[in-house]
Amino acid sequence: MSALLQMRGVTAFYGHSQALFGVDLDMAEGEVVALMGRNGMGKTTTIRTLTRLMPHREGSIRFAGQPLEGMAPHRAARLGLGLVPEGRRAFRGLSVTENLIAAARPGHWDLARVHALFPRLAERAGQDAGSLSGGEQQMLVIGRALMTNPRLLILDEATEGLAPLIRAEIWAAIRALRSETGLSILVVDKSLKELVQIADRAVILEKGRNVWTGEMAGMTQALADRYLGV
Amino acid sequence: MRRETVLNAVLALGLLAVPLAAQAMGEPFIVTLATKVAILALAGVGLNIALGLGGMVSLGHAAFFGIGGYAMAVLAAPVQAYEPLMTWPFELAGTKSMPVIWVAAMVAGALGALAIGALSLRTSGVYFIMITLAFGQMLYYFAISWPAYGGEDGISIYVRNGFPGLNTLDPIQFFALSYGVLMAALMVSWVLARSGFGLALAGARQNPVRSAALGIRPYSVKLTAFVISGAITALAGALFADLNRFVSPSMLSWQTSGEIMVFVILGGVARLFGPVAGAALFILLEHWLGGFSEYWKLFLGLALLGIVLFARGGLIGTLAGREVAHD
Amino acid sequence: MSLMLLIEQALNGLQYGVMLFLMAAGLTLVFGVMGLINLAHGSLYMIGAFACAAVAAATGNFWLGLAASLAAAAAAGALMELTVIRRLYARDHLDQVLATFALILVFSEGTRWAFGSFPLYLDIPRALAGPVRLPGGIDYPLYRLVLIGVGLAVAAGLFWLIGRTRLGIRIRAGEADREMIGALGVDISRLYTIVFALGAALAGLAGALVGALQSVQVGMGEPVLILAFVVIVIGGIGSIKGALVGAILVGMTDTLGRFLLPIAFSTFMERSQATSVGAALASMLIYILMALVLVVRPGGLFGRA
Amino acid sequence: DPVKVGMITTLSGGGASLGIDTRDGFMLAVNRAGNPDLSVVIEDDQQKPDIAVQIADKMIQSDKVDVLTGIVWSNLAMAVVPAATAQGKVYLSTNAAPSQLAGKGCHPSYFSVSYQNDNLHEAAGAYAARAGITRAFIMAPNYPAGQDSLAGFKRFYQGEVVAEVYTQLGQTDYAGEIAQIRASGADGVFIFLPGGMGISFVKQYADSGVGLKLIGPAFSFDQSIIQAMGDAALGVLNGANWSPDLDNEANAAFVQAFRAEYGRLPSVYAAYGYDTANLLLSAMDKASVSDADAFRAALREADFASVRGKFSFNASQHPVQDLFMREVVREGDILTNRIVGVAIEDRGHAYEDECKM
Amino acid sequence: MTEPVLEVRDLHRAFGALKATDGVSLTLRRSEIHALIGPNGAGKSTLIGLIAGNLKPDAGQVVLNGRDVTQADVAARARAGLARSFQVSAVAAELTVLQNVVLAVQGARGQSFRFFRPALANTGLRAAAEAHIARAGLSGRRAIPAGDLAHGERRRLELAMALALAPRAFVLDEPMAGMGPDGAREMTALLDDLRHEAPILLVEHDMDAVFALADRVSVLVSGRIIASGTVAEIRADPEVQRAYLGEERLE
Ligand SMILES: Nc1ncnc2c1ncn2[C@@H]1O[C@H](COP(=O)(O)OP(=O)(O)OP(=O)(O)O)[C@@H](O)[C@H]1O
Ligand SMILES: Nc1ncnc2c1ncn2[C@@H]1O[C@H](COP(=O)(O)OP(=O)(O)OP(=O)(O)O)[C@@H](O)[C@H]1O
Ligand SMILES: [Mg+2]
Ligand SMILES: [Mg+2]
Repeated sequence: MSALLQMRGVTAFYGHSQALFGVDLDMAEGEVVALMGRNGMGKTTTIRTLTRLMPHREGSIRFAGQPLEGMAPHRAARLGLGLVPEGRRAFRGLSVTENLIAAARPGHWDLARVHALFPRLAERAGQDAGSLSGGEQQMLVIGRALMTNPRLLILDEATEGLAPLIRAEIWAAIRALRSETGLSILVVDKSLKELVQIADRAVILEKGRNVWTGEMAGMTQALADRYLGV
Repeated sequence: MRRETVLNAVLALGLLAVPLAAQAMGEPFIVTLATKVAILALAGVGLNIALGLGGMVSLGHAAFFGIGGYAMAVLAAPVQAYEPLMTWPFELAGTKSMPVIWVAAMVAGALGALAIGALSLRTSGVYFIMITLAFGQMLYYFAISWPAYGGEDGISIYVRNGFPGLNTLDPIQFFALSYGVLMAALMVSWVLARSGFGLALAGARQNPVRSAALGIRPYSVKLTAFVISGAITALAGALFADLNRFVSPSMLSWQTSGEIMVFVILGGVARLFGPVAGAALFILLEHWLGGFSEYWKLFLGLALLGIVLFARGGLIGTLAGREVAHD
Repeated sequence: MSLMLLIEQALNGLQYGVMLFLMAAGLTLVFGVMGLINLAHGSLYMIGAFACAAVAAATGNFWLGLAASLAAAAAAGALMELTVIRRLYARDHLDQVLATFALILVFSEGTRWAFGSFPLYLDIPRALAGPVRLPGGIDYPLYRLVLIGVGLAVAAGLFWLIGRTRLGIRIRAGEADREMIGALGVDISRLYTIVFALGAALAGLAGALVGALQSVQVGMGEPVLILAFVVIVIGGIGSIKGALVGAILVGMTDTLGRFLLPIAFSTFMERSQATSVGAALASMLIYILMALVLVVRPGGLFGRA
Repeated sequence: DPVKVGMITTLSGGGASLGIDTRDGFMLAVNRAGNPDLSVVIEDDQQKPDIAVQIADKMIQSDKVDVLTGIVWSNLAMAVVPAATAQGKVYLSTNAAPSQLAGKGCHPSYFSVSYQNDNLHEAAGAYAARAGITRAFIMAPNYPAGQDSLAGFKRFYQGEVVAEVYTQLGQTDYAGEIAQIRASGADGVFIFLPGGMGISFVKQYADSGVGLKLIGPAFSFDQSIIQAMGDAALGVLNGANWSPDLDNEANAAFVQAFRAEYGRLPSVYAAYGYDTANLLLSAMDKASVSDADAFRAALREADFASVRGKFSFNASQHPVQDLFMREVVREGDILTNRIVGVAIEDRGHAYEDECKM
Repeated sequence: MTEPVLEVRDLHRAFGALKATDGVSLTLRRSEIHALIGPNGAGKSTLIGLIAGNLKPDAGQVVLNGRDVTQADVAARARAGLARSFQVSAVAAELTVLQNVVLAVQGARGQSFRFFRPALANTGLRAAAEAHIARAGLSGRRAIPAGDLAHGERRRLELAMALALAPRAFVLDEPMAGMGPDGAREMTALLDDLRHEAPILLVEHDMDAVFALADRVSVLVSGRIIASGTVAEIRADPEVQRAYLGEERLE
């Protein structure tokens, strides 16, 4: 397995207040990594620097062999970053189908496969994304990211607000994704129980710093208690 | 002390000191110019309550500015012509007294804002901009073809109206009056912004849905602010008419609305002294560049462009830093 | 008043409406789709007219002038987007208002600098000059009929572009969430430059086509700008169909209002006074129309409220 | 004694061409005279009344001018003139001369060098019948100057007015009005549509093929505008008190000097500006500006060679002059006006009786 | 049995052809937590919108404390004692946490038209607001603009603002969403406490929380309530398992 992503000592600021104090994150091709931590610890910020939605100040970020410093978000995305952002952010005013095809790139995932994964999206194909239920929007943005056929799928709280049944389906889909297509996945989620079942490794952040990195199997109850409050 | 507070003090004192110095040096026109700044800033203070505090981007504030101006003309013109203001249903004389004219202008402005606001606030965003513009244009075209008050030609009030105890024809005394009114309006605006109503207004601007869920009707809050805003801008209109001793439909034109808005944005939206800084800079540029080239508006445009692009948050925002008080 | 005259006036209203649509088309694109308030749209319209007049005068060929108007306006638009507008997407509407207000001054005085203060000569091409006889015996200027055709073609083209193409989808996605469409791999900056240049070219086209009928002079863009805003707001922002319907509604209201109101008033007023009062009311009519539409439908006729 | 003149005129925006011609005509005379006692300050009023008022204040308070001049538009004149004359300044009008200032509002310090606003419309009205217009369709924008113009036309018009139409100020599309003209049964059309409005109308009118005789005041068919109308303007009649081909020595010299200096033909505004400056210079030779009464008396004499030939002031200090009818013609590359006849001789204005001075 | 605090009677609401709410009736009684669960798009948020007044029903009634409020607007219902939270956090982004909550307290007390007294200098308002902030676990973030909060913190602010209304009934749309495990635990404890102040209609997909808290559970599917009962009854209902819970929850 080759290195897909390498983040080293990344720091980042919102105005004058520092949010990241040196985050390290490595991923190999085909790996599933869980990024964990309590609320406000810097998970989303880490993802934003990776996807170039905000600049980092120190440290380095390499993806697929390329340094991402100073790269525009769309160029980084075309290297194979597929983002499912926190807070959904479906394109309001566009229909469900338009949302899906807006940024689609050719590859394994197409409209038919996404519809097979989330039949509800086929039923709502013509509806304005802004009027979908919360969960429907969540499915839509996952589908939207898949339609770009990324090498690394980034899921920031992707199952937030989904019904247990759907959540189970999504986890199943993710498991299938990794076994069938070898897609790499970086996942942020609050449900440790489900993460344990699919992630290879975990990275835990606290106050913008790495506090624990290791195999998922090595995640003890004590660790979870201490850093995640489980 | 916060930097913005210092800056505000500098602006307030500067606007006072410059005309005083000019008066001492025998440059009465500078006094007139400063009076114009004070009055246009006052119009901006009015707009800033709607636009800065309430997020209501009105491109129709010339309507209130003009209503104030015409209120002055309607009251003062009959005196000039030795005629009563009206004879039916009862006889009423006009007046040349500024305080009376001011009250009339503010009441008229408030009523106008109530009517226009009540209808316009059904819309939001760009639609709001355009519907306020529409009402402004209606008044503009009405004034153009209103023969009783000169139509497009407007109407001259040859002698400035009076204020008890002052000689308003003296530029420096009229300046003092305008300055005093401006300071009073700034005070009102400051108290308003910090009050419970100001907080409700901020809530209604930033998240009307949430405000409603907290039991605060965004519509009523915004309409109230719009009426206050209209009244202050109308007062400025009355003063402006007195400054020029002349009223015409151009006070009601959309360009006037645009200029008042430019003062506010230039100075810094929602900043207490934003309109003062904006009006001062704009008038200064206009005056200075005007003597510089026939194509001075080109340079005015470039200067404004530079300010928007590189001085974010307007003059005050740039000079005083971005952070707004969170005390 | 004869029925024929009424029909002709209705046709005039339609024609005026389509002309307004031509002016508004570029604005809808930029304003409705990119969410940018561009007060300088009228300046691009002016640039188109001036380019056409200058080139037509130099070459004696209107069609070369027309091509020049498209090119000049598109170039001005692209330049404007690259240097100024792209810094404004993330800002609120107010900064856009101020910056594009400043651009009006720059463009107007710059044009005056380059072309002088006197109106330029631009006439309709010889091939399209003069009236043709319509069924029913109405003599109607051919050029105006052609304008109707061009306006409808532009409407259809835009409708297709925005509603049916992936380019259109992406533009609209960019309006909904610019950051997100970028994060999904779309070069939204370049896309916006293209769209802005396209909108500018449409403004330039309108300037040249309409300039042949009207006066080509500095400041010609501002009244048009206000009308174009009125049109797209009545129709509902972001809707090409709305802009077309709004334009025709405004054209009809204005033309028929100007025609019929004085007649109506003269039934109970002295003639001179009736024409004056009727004309006064007619000049307010489209604003009254806009206010009515917005009070009843706060999001315009075809807009999302 | 030195005289300082403040010129307030429109130098930017859509109406700039009129102000620029006014300024250029005025300065041509000033420069030709080379009188070191005469100095001029010029400012742009942006065609806004409030700006004009402020410039007037500035010129009076800071520049300490003795004479004001240059305003193009009536509404700006109404804003500036009464206050200026009340402060004892002389105002010489190079163009705008509204009826209020000619009648009730006349003032010893106010002189109109150009005309009274109604004059050119009166010329058109007086001549229309001779041009074969017996059933006239008359049209103007709906604002005071427009209303005055229709009244002025009707004052001397002998025929029948079949329709009277007010358009919107700033209107650019006239298809509706043209359709009304076609249906009206008129045999001629009088229009007063200044600036861009006139250009739009004339082009659209020519294209409509209606083809009835068109008549109007000179401002709508003046040198600065007809080039933009092109051949559509050919043959249009317009009432005037000046024309580049007016046959007198002063005018020939003026036209030639103006062309040499600025490379274009002068307009009526340039002619009025030129006359105004010469009037002022003539008064300076006779009296000191510090003696207001003597200076005004010197102005009243109008002892200068007007490009209009005959020129004198009446009691209200407005010109008494011949009004002509001009026709737009093509001379080589350019369009210009040529006189076709006299409309009214020695015309003063209609408000003289109201002026108590 | 006491009269219900909140009662919904046969509500209907359609969006075009879609019947988002199709004859829903339910009650909320004193001191109870009534959980409303159901698949995504079942119509839960729509129902909350109808209860809070953001949406107008096609038919049916909403009764609060025995008063029919169907015709009242959102603000009137809030004043009458209805506090709602939003599924997607809705806060005034430029105001600080404290200002947001003061705004809420002031709204609840009907003091929004005071033009002179500075809002934050009003110790009564401020003390009340601080107490609610502390309860929602945001004390340390009091002076931060709401827009700068991390996602989870914003959810807490949502709750603090609902608390500040001192309502007669809470209607909460997914308060746990986006909260970490510890946050969810704290929230569970807080809601457990809260029910004694005012009953809660709770929409939530976090089944741990629902099963721990709810006195009663109603299951909404396609705009209709298909089952209603205690936690045990609902967990055992095969229909509910099929439509919503999935096999995982069979344990
Ligand atoms: N737009 C912003 N401006 C200022 N500070 C911010 C902004 N967004 C986040 N922060 C701060 O940065 C820190 C890290 O936030 P981040 O969103 O990365 O946390 P997170 O781990 O994703 O939390 P959560 O689980 O709540 O989503 C927090 O302290 C937060 O307050
Ligand atoms: N304004 C609207 N126009 C059209 N359809 C709508 C509108 N609002 C909601 N819907 C549809 O109504 C249905 C119910 O939506 P609602 O938001 O109430 O679901 P929900 O139960 O809250 O789902 P979730 O658990 O995912 O939040 C959905 O299918 C949604 O697409
Ligand atoms: Mg996060
Ligand atoms: Mg929901």
